[in-house]
Amino acid sequence: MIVNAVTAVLVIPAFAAMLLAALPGYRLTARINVLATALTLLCALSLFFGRPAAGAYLIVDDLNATFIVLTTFVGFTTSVFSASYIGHELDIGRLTPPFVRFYHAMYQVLMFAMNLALVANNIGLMWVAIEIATLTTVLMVGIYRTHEALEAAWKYFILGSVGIALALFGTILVYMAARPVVGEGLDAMVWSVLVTRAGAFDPALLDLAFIFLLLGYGTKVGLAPLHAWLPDAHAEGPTPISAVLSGLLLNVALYALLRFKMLLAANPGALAPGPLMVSLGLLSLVFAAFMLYRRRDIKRLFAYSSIEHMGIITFAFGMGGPLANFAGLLHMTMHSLTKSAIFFAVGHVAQVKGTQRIADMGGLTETHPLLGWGLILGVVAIAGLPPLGIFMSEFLVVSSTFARAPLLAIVLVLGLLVALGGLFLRLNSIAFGEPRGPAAKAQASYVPMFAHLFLVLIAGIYMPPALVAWFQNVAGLLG
Amino acid sequence: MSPIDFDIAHMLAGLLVLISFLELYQDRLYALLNVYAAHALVLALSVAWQAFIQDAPHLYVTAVIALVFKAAVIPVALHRIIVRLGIHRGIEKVVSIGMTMLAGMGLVALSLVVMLRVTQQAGRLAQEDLAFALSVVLLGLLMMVTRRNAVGQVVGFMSLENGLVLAATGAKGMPLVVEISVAFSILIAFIVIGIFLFRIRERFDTVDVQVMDSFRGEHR
Amino acid sequence: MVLIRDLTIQGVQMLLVVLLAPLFTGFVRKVKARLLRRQGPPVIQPYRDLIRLTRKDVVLAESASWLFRVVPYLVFAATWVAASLVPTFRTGLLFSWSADLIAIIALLGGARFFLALAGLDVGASFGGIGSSREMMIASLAEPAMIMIVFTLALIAGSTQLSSIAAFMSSSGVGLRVSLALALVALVMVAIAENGRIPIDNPATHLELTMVHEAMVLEYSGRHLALIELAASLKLILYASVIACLFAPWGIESSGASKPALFIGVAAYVGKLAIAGFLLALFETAVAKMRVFRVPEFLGAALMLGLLATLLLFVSRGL
Amino acid sequence: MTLAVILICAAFLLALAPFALVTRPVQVASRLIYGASLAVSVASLAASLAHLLAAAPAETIALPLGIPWLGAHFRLDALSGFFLIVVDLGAIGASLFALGHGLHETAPERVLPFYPAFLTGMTCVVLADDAFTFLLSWEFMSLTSWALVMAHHRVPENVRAGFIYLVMASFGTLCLLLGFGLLAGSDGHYTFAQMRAAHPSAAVGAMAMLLVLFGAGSKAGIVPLHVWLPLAHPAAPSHVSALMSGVMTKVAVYGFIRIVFELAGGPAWWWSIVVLTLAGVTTVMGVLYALMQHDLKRLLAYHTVENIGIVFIGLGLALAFKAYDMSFAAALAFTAALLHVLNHSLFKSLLFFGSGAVLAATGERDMEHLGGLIHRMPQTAFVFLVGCVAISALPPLNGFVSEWLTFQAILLSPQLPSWGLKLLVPAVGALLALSAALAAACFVKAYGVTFLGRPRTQAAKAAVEADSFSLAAMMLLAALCLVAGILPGLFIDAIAPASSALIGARMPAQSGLQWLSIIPIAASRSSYDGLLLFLFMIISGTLAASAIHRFASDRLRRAPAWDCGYPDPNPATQYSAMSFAQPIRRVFGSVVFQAREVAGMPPPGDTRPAWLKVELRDLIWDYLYAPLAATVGSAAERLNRLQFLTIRQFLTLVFGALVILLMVLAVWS
Repeated sequence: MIVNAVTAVLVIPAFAAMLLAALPGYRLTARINVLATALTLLCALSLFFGRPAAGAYLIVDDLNATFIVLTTFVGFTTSVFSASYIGHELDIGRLTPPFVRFYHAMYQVLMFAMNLALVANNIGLMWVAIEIATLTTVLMVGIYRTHEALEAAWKYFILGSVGIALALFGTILVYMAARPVVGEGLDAMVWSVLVTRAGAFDPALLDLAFIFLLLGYGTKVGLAPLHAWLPDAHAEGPTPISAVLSGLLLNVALYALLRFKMLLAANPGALAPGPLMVSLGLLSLVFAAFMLYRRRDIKRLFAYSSIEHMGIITFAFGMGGPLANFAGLLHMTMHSLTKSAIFFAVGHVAQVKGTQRIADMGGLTETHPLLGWGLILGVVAIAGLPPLGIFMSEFLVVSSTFARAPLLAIVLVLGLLVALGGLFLRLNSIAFGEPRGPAAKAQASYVPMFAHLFLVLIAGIYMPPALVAWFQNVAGLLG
Repeated sequence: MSPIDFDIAHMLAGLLVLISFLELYQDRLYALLNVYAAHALVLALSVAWQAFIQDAPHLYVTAVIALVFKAAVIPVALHRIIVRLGIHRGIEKVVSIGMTMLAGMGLVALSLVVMLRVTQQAGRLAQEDLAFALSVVLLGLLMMVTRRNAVGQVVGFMSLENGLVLAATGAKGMPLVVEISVAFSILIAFIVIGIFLFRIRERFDTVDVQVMDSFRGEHR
Repeated sequence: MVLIRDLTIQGVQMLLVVLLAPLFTGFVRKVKARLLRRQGPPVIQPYRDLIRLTRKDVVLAESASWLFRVVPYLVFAATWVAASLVPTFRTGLLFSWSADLIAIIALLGGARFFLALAGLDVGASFGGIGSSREMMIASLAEPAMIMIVFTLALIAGSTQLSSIAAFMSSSGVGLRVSLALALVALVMVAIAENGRIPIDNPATHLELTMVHEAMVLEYSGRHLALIELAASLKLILYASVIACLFAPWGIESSGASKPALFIGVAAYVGKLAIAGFLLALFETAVAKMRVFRVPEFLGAALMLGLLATLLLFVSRGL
Repeated sequence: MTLAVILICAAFLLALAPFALVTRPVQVASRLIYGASLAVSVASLAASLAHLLAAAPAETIALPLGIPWLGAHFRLDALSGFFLIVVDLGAIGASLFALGHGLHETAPERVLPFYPAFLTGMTCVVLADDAFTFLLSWEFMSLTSWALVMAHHRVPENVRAGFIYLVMASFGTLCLLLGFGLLAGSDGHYTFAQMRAAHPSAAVGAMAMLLVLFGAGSKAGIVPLHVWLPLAHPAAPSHVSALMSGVMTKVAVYGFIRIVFELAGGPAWWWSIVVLTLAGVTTVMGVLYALMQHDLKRLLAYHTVENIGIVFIGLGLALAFKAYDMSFAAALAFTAALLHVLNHSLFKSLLFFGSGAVLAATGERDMEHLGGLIHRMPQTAFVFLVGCVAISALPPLNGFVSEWLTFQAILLSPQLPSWGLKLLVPAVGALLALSAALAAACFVKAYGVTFLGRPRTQAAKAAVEADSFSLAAMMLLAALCLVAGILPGLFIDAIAPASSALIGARMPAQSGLQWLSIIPIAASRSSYDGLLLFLFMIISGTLAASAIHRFASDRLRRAPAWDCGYPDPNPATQYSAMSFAQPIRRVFGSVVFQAREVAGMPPPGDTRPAWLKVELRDLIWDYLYAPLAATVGSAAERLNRLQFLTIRQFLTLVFGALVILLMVLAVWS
């Protein structure tokens, strides 16, 4: 096999996973982990300059190149964060060295699986990759072995399995739809073939397939009412995993959905996937917005915020059209960066305060100014306030929607407002007020967090034309 | 395809649906496991028959997996777990069996309506296969949501998965079927191990609510 | 030349009002006393009072600030300026265009504002009572007054007193319901603004119902004299406003013949006499009301003013 | 070029923010930030004044920022020039004040970085020429001011205030966003130039107007969207309160004017009914709320609500006249509104500075704990008095001029053909007059209780005069109040280009008139000359004083207060803010606030003190916001149960979703 960039983004993590599984010690493995993700990122970046032709199994096109770069980038920064985070967990004895070894290996497996899901040209392969990613994260969520962690992992596992089953059924149905047109065998599962021939597929079968895929991958995306695993999995696992879950895995699942949406969009007779995605998106947004108000656990809070944002993104893609698709892509990117930054902050907060209970962490800006303001900046960004990037995408989503479907836009806007209220209500008791909890200095690296926030800030004000052209191109592809 | 081929395939698929109903009807764990073994057996037969009529030798692998793993190993393993962990032998249900059966009928009707409407272009075999597969999937899900008991739910999930394999084999020429069935077997193994190893006895829905509730979600 | 003549007339007007003001007050008191079958003080008693006050020392409370000492001059100046802008015997006074009716009301409001502050300055409890009640009364009287201005301005197409007076003396007015309502409202406002019965009793002291007197309780000597003079000026100002708006007869307009001016002055004095008599008559006929009935009284004035404005459209519509 | 200069100024301010974080010690940082802000604001003011007075044509600049394919558009025209002047004047005053006052700040590190950024935000709103840049700056302005409100975050009230503020600000932004969405159409014509050219249909225009009224109105503080304002404005440090109340609300007014008068197409007649009704209610409610306050800064904040109502009365009238093409009258009303914008920004900043000086000197915002400050802080007391006179709309200061012009515009209403407006406008006039009179009452209370009388607490007794920077800032504004009051013609003429651009007409040129008087329509109709009135009053006052001192006694004796013979040395026997407001509370409060007084009088012989408790209810909060919050709360509570389901129940949700979708597909034709 010729080693090119695409195979490299798969091989490096796979190899690193094996290596890390074998190596003991913490310092070295953490560095290898960072190194591997950095290498993967470099390979992914090289995809911008040249990419191999699509094969039967792997493909890189404009759509997934964006995702790959985003994934590897957040994967890299998270590994940097994870190095300091896990070190602290070892120090306080929440994790033991064997588990750290396991953790690092699994981290690389997860990166591998996500990259595989993104570059897969075969819908079956994509499905398998997402399943691997799910199982890996299940194991990582349960790594602390507390009752809560096991409960969360178990819930994630069961709901994820059912979701995976439904997605598989949808995949089979897509194959069935493709078979009469493309012919039996592998070709009928190759995405690049499918999308060119989709116009001739049986629309009714595609519709049915999409329903299963929507529910199946939607479970992974965390759309309400399929979201149940998400808050607990985010809350009970190690924070780097929460960051990766929110920042990446949800995107990967959404990416899978988008691929299938493109199939439907290419078929004139098929049911427009828009309304389904729009309604699920809105439902998730509004539901999660209300759920923010009663949160007592800081990580669950932001997990629900992820559901909310996945709702917005799904909504945007459901609305379709160049403007909304652009907004959806932008929002997804910004959300990944911001949410992972928030989880970095949250991880440190939980470590310095020794708890995840919001009630026990008042006055953070007083005790840990840098951390506190970083968290505030993150929440400001995630709530869609300017001048950060999410503001721009929300601006585009809302304004482009209102001209087309005023009622939907009003629901959307109300959801956003309720969510903002919920987030800031909780933020107030974390960041402001009389300081509570320990005020010891945090041993943490703030670089990843502020790097993400800086990127988000820049994107909110200025976006490089190349990136814009890229996004516009992809938005056009999405139809 | 000769009519007799079709009829046999049809009959096997129908039988699978019927056994799904039987599973719904059970109220003892052992009986349920036995019925599930029958379910897997019929699936294995059906897959084998498909392998035969489609002339797709790799499907035999799937059939063998179904036969060995699902019809024998898993039910036995579950049996042992029940004994070892002293799980209550009855199956706690959320709604009565009668209601469940009625709902099941409705689901079968729904899947027939949906499938027969949408798969007019596909061959009749695929069409009916899919209709039955969907029924099995839905019945499996129904079982998962109406059984409080973990083992009951695992069985529900397994029969759901049987429906998927049925669909996959019914889709003529579909690659990866073997891989999928392997993957699912692993998944199920995980679940069983989960029940066994972590002693997550009743986490789906607990018998001793007070104890388990404290671990669920945010502490109330 | 014309400028000097106009300046002279303006000066005469200023002197006239300030000189007539105590006389008017004295006249009202006298009439009231006679109506009550008392002898009453002489008509010129207010002049004597003022002169005596100016000769006395000022006794200043220890807690009083500079504001307390400035206020009498401010109040007097504002009232005097307002009064000298109201056409009495002649319209089109030199400076009349510097303030229209709304500005005149605002000037009086300014005077009251400072007086109320002075009431609070010493930090005694009576001053506070006076100030707070005065501002409550003003808060209702001022809008009522503005509504009256609206009515007149809508009829005459101007808020300039001279223009309104000129219009009112022309033949085009006729009898209008709105005008009648406005007149009633204006009289009510005038009574309230000047602290006459039934709103306040200018002759009492040390009563729980007092308003104006309570505010100026701490004043003495020349300060008190100025305030008293300002109060008289305000009374004559309202009388003049009513006279020039609703009885604009005899006011000399732009021409400058001397006989016309004398006729104007004579007519003005005559109108003042009638107004003073009517005021005294009214005051002897009614009883003072409780302070918390005042809002109802003024609320009625406000309603009348608003009604007058709105009825204007109806009568125009006909 | 002017525009570029101003933008560079704004960028410079923004760039200042990081310096606040790195410069140590804090005193140096404070001087640096405020000094630089002052200098930059002066430069910006000079530029915008030059542009406005020269009646220069509009300038535009597009920067490659913001939405990529659109860019960030900025435009400087007469209207934005005028509002820039308002912003810069406020910024100059606040920066100068803060040079001294800022040293009292307990948490400077939470104020300094955000202060210049806040100024940048306001400047950019006024200059923005496309929807995205506008909203970005708008919300940036909200966000930075939110951070400033949260400066003293240890006070739980402030945190609550900040929360309500942020939610309301976002509500406003989202309304504006929807409005822009409508005006931009589905093709995303986000630049104002495109919107101007688009001529939206009547329905779109009306929807946009309503949305903007909510959006900008919530920021400006229109009742019933005002709730955040009296909470948030006082919570911030005083110079920031001044900026928020004096300037930021004006930026909101700018947003309303820009969108409704320029982008939303020709107004329909009923727009003005909506605006006027809300404005009239706002005016009176604002001042009534203020009367019930005894927190000095909150009282001032409620007065902002009132004054915004006055501005919107002017704007509503302008809309009415514009709808019937009575452009001359529209120009009058519009000018009145803009002039009031300027005037209010001047005296409201002045008053907030005064309250800040009092706060710094005594540590008290509660008037009931103050009193007698005129003795300890004579200069502050004097300038505060000027502000009080100005805001009470008394001649010859500036507040009167704009209210007078508004009255003149109201008096033109009979010429309107619409009967609804004919009847409504005089009623609004009555409300305006009522609010003016009540405002006077309120400021007698505020000034009298705070500065006059005897000190009620030790803190008030120990107060010291404000520092020279603070005093300089206040005196500057007081002088401006006087200048704007006696030479209003100059200001009216400066507004004229904005009026011509948006209304299509302007008021006649005033500066050439005899004695600098202003004549809105015709000399026979109405005229006002603040300068002459001012001189007249000075002359007659001096005349009276010199006459008396010349011919009569000028002796003076100090003695204890007489107080009808019952003087009480205890300062608690003075009239308090509560007792001062009692008559008015009796008149209006029973309806508006459902005020109840409960008194407890112990029987004779009982030595316990008597007590009086006043209960006021904020009906708008109780009937609008509290139920809303309760709804959100109960919805959250109900939905929250979904967090605690068992896995089986979650599976049921998935199953239900699947079945429902399948059924939908089954019945889909």
